[in-house]
Amino acid sequence: MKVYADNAATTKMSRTAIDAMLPYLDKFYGNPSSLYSIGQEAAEAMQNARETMARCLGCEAREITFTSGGSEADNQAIISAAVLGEKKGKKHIISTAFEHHAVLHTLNRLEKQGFEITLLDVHENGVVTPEEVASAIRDDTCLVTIMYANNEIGTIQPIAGIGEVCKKKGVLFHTDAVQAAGHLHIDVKAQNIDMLTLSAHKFHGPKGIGALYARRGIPLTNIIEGGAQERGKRAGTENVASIVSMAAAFEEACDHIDENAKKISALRDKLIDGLSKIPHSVLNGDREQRLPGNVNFCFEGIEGESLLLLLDQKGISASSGSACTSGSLDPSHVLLAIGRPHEIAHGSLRLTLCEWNTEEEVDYMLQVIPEVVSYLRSISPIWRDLAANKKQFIL
Amino acid sequence: MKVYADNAATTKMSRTAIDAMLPYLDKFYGNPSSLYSIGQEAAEAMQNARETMARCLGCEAREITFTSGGSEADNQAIISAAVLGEKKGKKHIISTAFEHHAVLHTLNRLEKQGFEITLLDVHENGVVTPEEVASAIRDDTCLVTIMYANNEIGTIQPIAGIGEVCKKKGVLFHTDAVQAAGHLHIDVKAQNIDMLTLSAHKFHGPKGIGALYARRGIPLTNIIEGGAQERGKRAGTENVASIVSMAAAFEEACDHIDENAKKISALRDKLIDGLSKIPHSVLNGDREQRLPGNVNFCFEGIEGESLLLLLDQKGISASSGSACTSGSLDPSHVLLAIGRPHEIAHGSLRLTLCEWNTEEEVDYMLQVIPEVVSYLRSISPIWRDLAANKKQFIL
Amino acid sequence: MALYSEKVMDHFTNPRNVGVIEDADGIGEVGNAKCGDIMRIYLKIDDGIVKDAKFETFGCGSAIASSSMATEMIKGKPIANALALTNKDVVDALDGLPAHKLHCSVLAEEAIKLAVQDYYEKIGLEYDKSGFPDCENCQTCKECR
Amino acid sequence: MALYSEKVMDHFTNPRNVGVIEDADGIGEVGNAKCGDIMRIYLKIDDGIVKDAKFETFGCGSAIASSSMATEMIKGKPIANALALTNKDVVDALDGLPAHKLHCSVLAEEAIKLAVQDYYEKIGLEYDKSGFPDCENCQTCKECR
Ligand SMILES: Cc1ncc(COP(=O)(O)O)c(C=O)c1O
Ligand SMILES: Cc1ncc(COP(=O)(O)O)c(C=O)c1O
Repeated sequence: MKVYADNAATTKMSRTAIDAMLPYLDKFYGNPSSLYSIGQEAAEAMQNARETMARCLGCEAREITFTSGGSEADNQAIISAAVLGEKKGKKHIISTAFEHHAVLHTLNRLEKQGFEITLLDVHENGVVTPEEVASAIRDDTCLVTIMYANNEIGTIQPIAGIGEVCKKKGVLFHTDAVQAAGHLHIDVKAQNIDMLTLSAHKFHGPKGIGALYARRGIPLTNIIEGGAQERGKRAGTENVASIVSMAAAFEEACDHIDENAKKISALRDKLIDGLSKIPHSVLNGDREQRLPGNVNFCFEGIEGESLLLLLDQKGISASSGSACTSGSLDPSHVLLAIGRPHEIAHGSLRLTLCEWNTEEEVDYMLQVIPEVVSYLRSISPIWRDLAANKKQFIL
Repeated sequence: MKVYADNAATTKMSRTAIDAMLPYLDKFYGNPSSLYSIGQEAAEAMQNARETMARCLGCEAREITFTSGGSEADNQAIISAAVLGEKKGKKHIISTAFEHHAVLHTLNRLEKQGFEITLLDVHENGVVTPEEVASAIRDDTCLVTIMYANNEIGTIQPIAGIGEVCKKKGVLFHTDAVQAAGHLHIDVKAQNIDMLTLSAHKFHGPKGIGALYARRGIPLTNIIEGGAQERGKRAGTENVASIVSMAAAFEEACDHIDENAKKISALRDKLIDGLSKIPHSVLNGDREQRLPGNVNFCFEGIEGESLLLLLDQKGISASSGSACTSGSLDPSHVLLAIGRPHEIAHGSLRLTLCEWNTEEEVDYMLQVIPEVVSYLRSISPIWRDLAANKKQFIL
Repeated sequence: MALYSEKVMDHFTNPRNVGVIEDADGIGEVGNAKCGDIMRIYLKIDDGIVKDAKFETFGCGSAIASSSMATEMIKGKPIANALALTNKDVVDALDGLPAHKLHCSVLAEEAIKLAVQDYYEKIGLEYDKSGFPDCENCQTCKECR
Repeated sequence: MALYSEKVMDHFTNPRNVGVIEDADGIGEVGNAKCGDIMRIYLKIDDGIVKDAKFETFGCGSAIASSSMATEMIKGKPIANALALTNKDVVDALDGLPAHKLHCSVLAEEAIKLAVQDYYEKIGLEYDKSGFPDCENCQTCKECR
């Protein structure tokens, strides 16, 4: 059996998204900045896509800027807020310790340029509170950037509460909603979100395309200079096919959000219940405030990569830590942030489901994973010492 | 008859490029940073694409960084050179007055940060000489950035000569080869090019994907911070489908470069000869040192937009100035750079051909364009004054 | 075509009143070649009525359409109506213009006013100059440079 | 799978010599759980010959494969050969490892050396310590933190 259980890393494109894309490859291939009909057709399609995105987010079309993905949008949002802050002498930014690297590395860069960064504790459950945000805000705070839902452990932040706090205190609020968009309800106005990042390939759209919502009146700073595309805020011939496809995928996801969440979270809960039976294991992240599709466990005494490789041999695609840090020897910064010790953090497994996963797949995973965990423990010197009482179990 | 004659703005994707893309949308959709098979399949496809690109450019695979297009690559090349220059106290950059805005606007930004920019004159023929570059180089010059071929008037620069001068003087040389790649032979080692920009949608590949070649040993500065993709130099989940498609398109273009050039330049020459018969008109840019597909004329007494709209009504897609500045009231900075007065620059027409254009299409354009020019002149107050000898003809 | 309304395209493609009035009573010209727009309007005036109006335009699609529409709107009307024509009236009649093309409608309004002014000057009429465009200090043309 | 060679995958999937030697003559352990790799090697030595070698590994695919390959390479060989085994030998025998996984082969080399050292200590042999890993000042493990 083949089971793709890494939908937080990327998703398979839906038929809807592919069908939306194809005509723009070789039929309506004009440059949307061109005057003639096939250029204007492309421009019109892009405008429709912008309106669709806006409708699903609860904002206006002109508040949407298309980017090459979530990372670019995160960079642009934060840089833009920093430029505004600097003008007003406000050089303090609040974020959390378990943001995506697109956020954390941008903040690192700003830190080198004299900004002060406060990373809020996310506690063992992986959730910050609006009160904590409120008490971290200072007179010189120019930005709060806190992710909507975490990509590794799936915990959902109290975004509306944080938005309200930021609004009251007059501080810009950006949220990286890459994992939330298409999966959780978003209404940027009701939630007082000033800027929001999303990426199409996390909701069955294409890779290499994303969007930045920025409330009207917030001037964006270019990451990419050049032509006058995207109201001069993002240069480069527009990726029309992917933009149209993203909008189609987003609309489809938003239209089925409740139905999908119900289905996926039932599978998730079965998976969590089953894996919880493995001794000396722990679910990472709050059980309730959690993305419908996210399952993340640590198993004591084993290491994640060998687990993934063995699961792959059984047809299961899963991850440990986040995809983009593979190749690194460091354990997940997210698991460290929720207080897992290094040796435990190394033994993590993330399974992320979508609406196309089935109960049979879950049953299969519940059969295979305990076997593989047992096998790896049987060859692990750590496990031998734990079992022989030479070392104390942590979990 | 429908004639698409704006291939410098963007091209229709080839069957080869589309066929290369499709499997990566819903079959090999894995995240290339993932360990499991479908992730590694994507990683392998990306590596093959990188090797293909490298082979066609005469460099090594690891010297290729994939970007979201030509604009991003231009920005990253220039910023990277500036960061290096600044470290050595070298803050002078040489370029030309008719570069693409992705280059010029990035240079503007650097100018605000204290860099000094020398823009070389491109003369009436639109060509700079290596000698002019040599004499502009100073001790504090950190970068020469000169486009391989101009996007509006199609003139080709003596890149190998400039590369040699830069190498001798120990100055980095970047070339924006967006219009050249796939159309002219490139060999970055033989031509002493340190950095080179290309964009897939100019050679029948997809929009929203490009590449930056940077010679081994030149450290790039991130434009987009985040994950460890592209050796840490360009964050964001890779656009695998577009990368694979770009490589297929580039290989196809490079394999047929001579054959295509021969065919296209014959059509171009016929078009130039025919349009030259329109009185009070002029070909912009050197007739010989010219992209195979580029035709660019100014017609005195008329304005470009109305010309384009009327041609569009006759089924001809063409441009005036460059696509990305439409919506602006300013005439083309390129035409001003080659010395055309404003009133003449406004009356420009760019026709850019590809290997799919036909002789019938050229004949059709040679029938329609003179008619439309005559009509617009007949309703033009400027033309009336010129014809009545109340004003002097410039052309 | 999202760029222009159907009305604009109609007036651009089939412009009304193109041409010259050889014995015009008033001629108004605005814009300059540097900006890429010149509009010249010819009026035939009789008994306080605009009997005929024609135009010549060097410019973009919306400049041609604005000239066409504006001349249509004043033909057969009293001079007062011609003077009262605003660029907004022209834009509305064209079902809108893109934001960066609004200046074309301003040119049409001003060319008409200048043509009337030229008529007043020719017949030696006393009139209040304040109601007419001050081309020396024209913002529209200055912005272009 | 581009990540690992077929050899690596073979030794990872079907590791040779997994397990414990209850009455081992020498045991060597390197790495630490913080780094995500612990390798423990058990040797049975008789008459200067490595009669048997077994391992337990907590670690990634290449750590397991390196342990498997390294134990295969020293089994039945004189101690001198076991001591002469370099991480490069292991990498070559595995048809290569990704650059960021080379440290796994170093762990294998060092675990074997430590197991031999343990044997020397147990039998009270005088030996030159310079040929053995200095775990106190080990770079590999320091880099990890
Ligand atoms: C010479 C030149 N440089 C850069 C670009 C920008 O490339 P892209 O649109 O892929 O960002 C273009 C075309 O748009 C171009 O013609
Ligand atoms: C939370 C989060 N933010 C940002 C990103 C970056 O998005 P992209 O890969 O589209 O650049 C990702 C995923 O890769 C993510 O999960």
